[in-house]
Amino acid sequence: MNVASADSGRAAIVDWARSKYEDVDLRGVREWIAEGKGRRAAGHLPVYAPREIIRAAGMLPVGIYGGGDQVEIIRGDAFYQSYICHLPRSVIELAQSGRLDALSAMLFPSTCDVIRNLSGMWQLLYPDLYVRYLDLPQIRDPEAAGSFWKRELETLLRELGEVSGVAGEAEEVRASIRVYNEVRRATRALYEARREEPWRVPTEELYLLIRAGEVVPPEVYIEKVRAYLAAIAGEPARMKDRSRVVVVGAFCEQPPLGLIKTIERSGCYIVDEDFLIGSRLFTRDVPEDGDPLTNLADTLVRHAEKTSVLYEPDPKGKGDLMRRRVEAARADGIIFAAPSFCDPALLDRPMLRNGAEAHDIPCIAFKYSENAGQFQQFREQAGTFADSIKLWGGN
Amino acid sequence: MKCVVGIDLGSTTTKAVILDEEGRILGRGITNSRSNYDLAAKVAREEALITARFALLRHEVEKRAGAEVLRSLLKAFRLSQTLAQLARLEELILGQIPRLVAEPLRAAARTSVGSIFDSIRTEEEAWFKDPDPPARSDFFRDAAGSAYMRLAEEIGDPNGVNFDLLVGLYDRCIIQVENEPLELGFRDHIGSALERIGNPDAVREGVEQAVHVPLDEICTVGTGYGRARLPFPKEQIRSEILCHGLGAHRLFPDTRTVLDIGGQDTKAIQVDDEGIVTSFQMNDRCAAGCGRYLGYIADEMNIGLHELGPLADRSKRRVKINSTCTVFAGAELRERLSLGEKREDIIAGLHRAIILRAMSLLARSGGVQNQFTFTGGVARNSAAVKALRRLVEENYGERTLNISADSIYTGALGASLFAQREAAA
Amino acid sequence: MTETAQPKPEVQKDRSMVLQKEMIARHFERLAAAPETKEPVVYTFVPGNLTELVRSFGALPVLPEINALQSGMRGKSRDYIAEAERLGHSEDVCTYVKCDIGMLKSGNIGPTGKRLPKPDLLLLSYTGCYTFMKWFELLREEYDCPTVFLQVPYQGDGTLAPEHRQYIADQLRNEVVPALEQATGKTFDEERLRHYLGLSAAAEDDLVAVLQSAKKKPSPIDAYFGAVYYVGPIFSAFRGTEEGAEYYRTLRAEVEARAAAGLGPITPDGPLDEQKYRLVVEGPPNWTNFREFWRMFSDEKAVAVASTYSKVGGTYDFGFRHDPKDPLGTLADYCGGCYTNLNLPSRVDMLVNYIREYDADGFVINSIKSCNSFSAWQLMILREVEKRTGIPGGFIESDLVDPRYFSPANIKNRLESYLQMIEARRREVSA
Amino acid sequence: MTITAGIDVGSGAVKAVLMSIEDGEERVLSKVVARIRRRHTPAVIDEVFNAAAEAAGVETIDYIATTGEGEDVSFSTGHFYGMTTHARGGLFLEPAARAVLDVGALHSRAVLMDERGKVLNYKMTSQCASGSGQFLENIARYLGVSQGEVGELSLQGHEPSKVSSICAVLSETDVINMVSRGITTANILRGIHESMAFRFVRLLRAIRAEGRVLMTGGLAGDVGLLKALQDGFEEEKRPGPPIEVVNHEDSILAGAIGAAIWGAFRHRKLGLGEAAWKASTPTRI
Repeated sequence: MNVASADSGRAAIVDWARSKYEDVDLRGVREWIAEGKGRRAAGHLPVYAPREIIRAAGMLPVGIYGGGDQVEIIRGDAFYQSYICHLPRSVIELAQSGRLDALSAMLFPSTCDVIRNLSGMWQLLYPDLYVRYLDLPQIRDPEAAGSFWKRELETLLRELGEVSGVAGEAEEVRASIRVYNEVRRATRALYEARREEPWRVPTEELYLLIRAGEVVPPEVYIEKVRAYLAAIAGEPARMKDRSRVVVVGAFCEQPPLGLIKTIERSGCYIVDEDFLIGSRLFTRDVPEDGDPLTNLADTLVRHAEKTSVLYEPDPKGKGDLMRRRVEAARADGIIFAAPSFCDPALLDRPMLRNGAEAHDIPCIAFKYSENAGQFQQFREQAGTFADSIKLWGGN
Repeated sequence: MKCVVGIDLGSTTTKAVILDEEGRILGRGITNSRSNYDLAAKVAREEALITARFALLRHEVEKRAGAEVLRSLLKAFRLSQTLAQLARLEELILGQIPRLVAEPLRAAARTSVGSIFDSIRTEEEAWFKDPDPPARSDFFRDAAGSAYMRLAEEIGDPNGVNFDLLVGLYDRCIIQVENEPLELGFRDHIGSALERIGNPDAVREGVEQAVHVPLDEICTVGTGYGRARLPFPKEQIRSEILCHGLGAHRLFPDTRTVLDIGGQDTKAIQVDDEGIVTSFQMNDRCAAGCGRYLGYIADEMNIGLHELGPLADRSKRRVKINSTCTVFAGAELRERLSLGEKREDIIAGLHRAIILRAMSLLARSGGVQNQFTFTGGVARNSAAVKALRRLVEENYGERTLNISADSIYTGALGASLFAQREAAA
Repeated sequence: MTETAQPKPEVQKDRSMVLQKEMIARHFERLAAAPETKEPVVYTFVPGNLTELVRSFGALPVLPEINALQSGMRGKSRDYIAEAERLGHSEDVCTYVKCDIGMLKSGNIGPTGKRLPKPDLLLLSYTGCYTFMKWFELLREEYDCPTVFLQVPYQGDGTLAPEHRQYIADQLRNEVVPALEQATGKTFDEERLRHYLGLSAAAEDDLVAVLQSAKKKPSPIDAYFGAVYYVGPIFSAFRGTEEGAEYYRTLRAEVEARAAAGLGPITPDGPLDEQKYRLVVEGPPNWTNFREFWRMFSDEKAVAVASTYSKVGGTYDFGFRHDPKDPLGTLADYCGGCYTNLNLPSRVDMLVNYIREYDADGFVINSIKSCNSFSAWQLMILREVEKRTGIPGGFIESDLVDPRYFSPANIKNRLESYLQMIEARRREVSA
Repeated sequence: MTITAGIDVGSGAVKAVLMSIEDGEERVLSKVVARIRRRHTPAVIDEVFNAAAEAAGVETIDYIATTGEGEDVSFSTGHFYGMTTHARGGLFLEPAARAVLDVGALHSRAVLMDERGKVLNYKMTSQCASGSGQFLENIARYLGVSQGEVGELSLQGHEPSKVSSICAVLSETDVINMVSRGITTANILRGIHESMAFRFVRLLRAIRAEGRVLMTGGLAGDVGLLKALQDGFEEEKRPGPPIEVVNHEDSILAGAIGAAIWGAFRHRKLGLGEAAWKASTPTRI
């Protein structure tokens, strides 16, 4: 089971994170709301939403990533045919079963057509809720894209303010940029720790922490991550003979924990991935002085990680992306793990894979769904991948 | 007397229902359609006519000799049918031995096959004598099949005439038996049935009376998966959706939602107070979670379909089954068995998996209104019903759940009602 | 079918058919010759296509979706898709894309059997379909040519906000026009563009008249299967062209003649004058078995009186016309208003109004397995429209160009059941 | 000399081999195959392994390697994953092969390898049972044809009848209709083999296989499937590089053989002293 079962602060932190992960009823969010007068929370779907703005409007940002394998789908299937990915049907299931009642607003980023369409379904299903579709800037020209996105942010800030009764002024935005810069630093430290010593930071634990970060106030997340890093530093841990892999394609509908564990158990260390990529989309901190909205918009337009959901203006970009990520993570290869029926991940895959193979990077690819319960096929593929490292010493 | 017929050509079973002039159900017939549709329709109709005959002679015989005698007459009749088919099957299998079995095993094979059939016949006789015999499948393939497998495993000898060889012979011949029309009809079997119960005069008279009533079929309507294969004009073909709706309405007039789980499709239907369909959903291009799913499992565990439910009912633990694909479910079953999970828990999990699929179709069709009627072969399965009851309650609240003992005939009943309307028109 | 239905309108119908055939043939010949004639070629998509603008630079448009659906109709798509999947494309994704990639990898032979030229520019008008973005990222890997991206903001709240309209117009001026100038070596000629936009508006008037003729009983057109042909020219390369305008004048005359004579549309099996069911249809059709699919409706005497798919390249029946007075602004309005760019409430309104205005007996949704943009809310559309009209809807499933997902038995069963259901309800009401 | 055992636990059958490896020369000492049918898998594994050990008549075994579903076999020394072992075993059986097509009861895999048996690329069939070995077995049972006869019969089918449906259960209904339409068993089987072959051709093209391909796994012995595959490549619309599919009488053992060979490799690499098994103390579950 998890390496942390040793009695350390670490085990407690992981258990805390797991409890947040398993909290599909958002009890935690309800408690947070109950604790302060007039508190409100706003949900957002993957991949990216400007959490700084939500917070500046006096609301708790809550990332909604579906029901995973914990929620049995009954009403959700009334809304989706068998050939639509699993995430939206579990999100609807959560909503229809009242589990999302704590949210006063829902934001739907332009991740793909399914999530775009979900925004319309929300408009019809919950007419009294604030629902907004976030059309992320896609064009090449930073000026035009930046001013477009800044306008969107202004509208969002104003309208969320009307919901919460808190008119977020520049100061609030700046303050929340400061907090989320802290969040980004904490997350970067966590990722670096795993990249350097993956035997100390099982990806299951890292994942539970960043998932928890999606539903708790940023300050809490920062504290927990720092405590975790402090805890693991002291622990004895020994490196195993495993291959280092980058997992690509799981940025929206999330892989079940079982899949993450299966990959690491069958002889791989995950040293980089794009789980919840939106939470660390910016490659650098947002400048804290100057006009905050301009800074926020500008950072998205100029300094966003490359991801399938944003247009790639550079014709060479797709072909080169995997090499850059593998080198940065000192990985032996790539596991393309995409949700079934996921347009962004699956349409990108041939481009990314060709790029990787052009640089002799070994790749494997498979599809999953958030409620997958059988891992035999994944085990066999990840295992074969690890075998070849075991038998051939890397490449 | 005039009568109308409804035929439901399902993917696994074919059903026929006969109504009399007043629209009363006169007879029902069912057969395995895993062979030939046209034949299946013929057999189901014959079966329905046989039960119709019994319905007619019930009154006569009961009056003269009492209900008990009538029941044993019916059992004797069934026994006579079964023995005829057994004889045919044994004949075919013995015929195959020279082709399929190499010397020196042939003699041994003949003996084994002979003793298997003797045992089956003994069991059948016992069934006849048993005052209240255990439930069993309607179909020769299943009834004879599971007995044959069981006996083959018992007497199969690993380094002689083994299980595989005996099963091979059976597989080779059963399909032919299924594909032959029954050459013996009502009259022949009723004759030998009378013999078997000592041919009491009183009963014979009653039978004579009933046998001579003419039954003329003035209209037949066909429905079900294979309906397109029926040689009927368009107006005598109806969609199984409409037939199930109307049939369920006839069985339970307050029905608003109908769930039908058949061999390879599942239908969720909403009907109005006239039994007219207002909306429906069916499973798309894959038969995951349909009746055949249970069929595979039964085969996999080498037990009769009708034994599954009772087995699952013994479950104490909930096991989550992931495969909805019928074929993979078999593999998952094996995998979990080897992991030491309990048979009954796994089977219960499989039932729940089917019902979960059905729940999503129900949701798509507009939910579960009151009253809720469950039809199709799977409605006879106690474990499936239990799972359904529970999930409906959890998600839609209190609902009256109707299940008719004749639920498998719902489609055919609906078809016969349409036949009645056609005849009237 | 009565003989009287045949002669005159038949002949006239042929006229527009012939015109369309000819103009398409001419277009693909010019495309095939482009490498020699040096006519510049611009690839772009149907929704939000900027044909007048492209033409004003003397460039020839190529529309990948049209090629893909043609491949489907010509029975080529199975192999093309297999080819794309062999190259690592998933079986889950848009079959238009796979069909197009497969065609490209198999020699890029277009619908008329002539080779398609390489693009001088990929004009990615990102209008209401996420896949468009990936599609051109994929094509860009194949062609060494510039790509220009036009972001058309989605009507998330049901309107095209003024700042969004401005955003589009600015991109047209600052990104698209310069890119076209570069690719074609010609400078932007606004007058020419105005002229083309004028031609568009005329054709649009005629098209709307044709589509709205379906309000008549019997309907002189099939507004789904038939309309697919009617919208062909204006959704592809011929909006804003003389031949396009002529085609629609001719078509309108034919349809009005048929309407006057009280005749129905011509289906693959002859005229459908006796119309038992008037249906509104949502979703794209299946192309691999198009005629078989149509026949399933016409056999039951069902005629489509309105469809949303005939609005993917523009929602003209809501009054929008291209306006020569404000060339870039009107193109911005056009892009923003395509059916693919509408949100769910707008689409539901549209269907509800169609059912009422066209006095439909029912509505059928054809759900496309590999098209999330259309499919990923159609069950919601179904229940919402049922709720608001009290009319039950039919739901069938197929695919654009993957023949593996066209199951005739399944579709026929659902459609039959649905129509029999409508019939049964009718009797109930009348009784 | 290194003595190793390879045990391949499949969903339909358990296979075991004992091998001796001495300065690069690999010899199969014994081989045992048993179908699981409805028995308890661990019991079958135990039976098969002991039978193989007995048949080989060895005193000790240095390394017991499992593959397939054999990860949890209590007495094994190490586990290798299916594609690793099929590639190596395939190479042992057919040194010229550069790819194997492993057709199992539920899943099938196409594996591309180099001359050392290193897996370079692979593709597996999806989570759908159509065209699986299990499906073919079900149909064969329905048609009353024993596994052994399927291949030969299929070869006599010259007017194959296409199985249209994507789903195994629906295809089964197709088959039932065919029977009632009087289509011969041979033509039905050939039709199924062709639709399976169609998928496998795509599988092999997807991994960019070239030259000789060895069929391994439970269905490798099916000559009808083999023929359909060969024809499948003949009749490709746009043929890729030439592919020649072959099988081997021991194809079904490829996984077990590969496991045994890799076991020996690891044994030498790790320099394990202690024998994994002694005849004096045979394993029992």
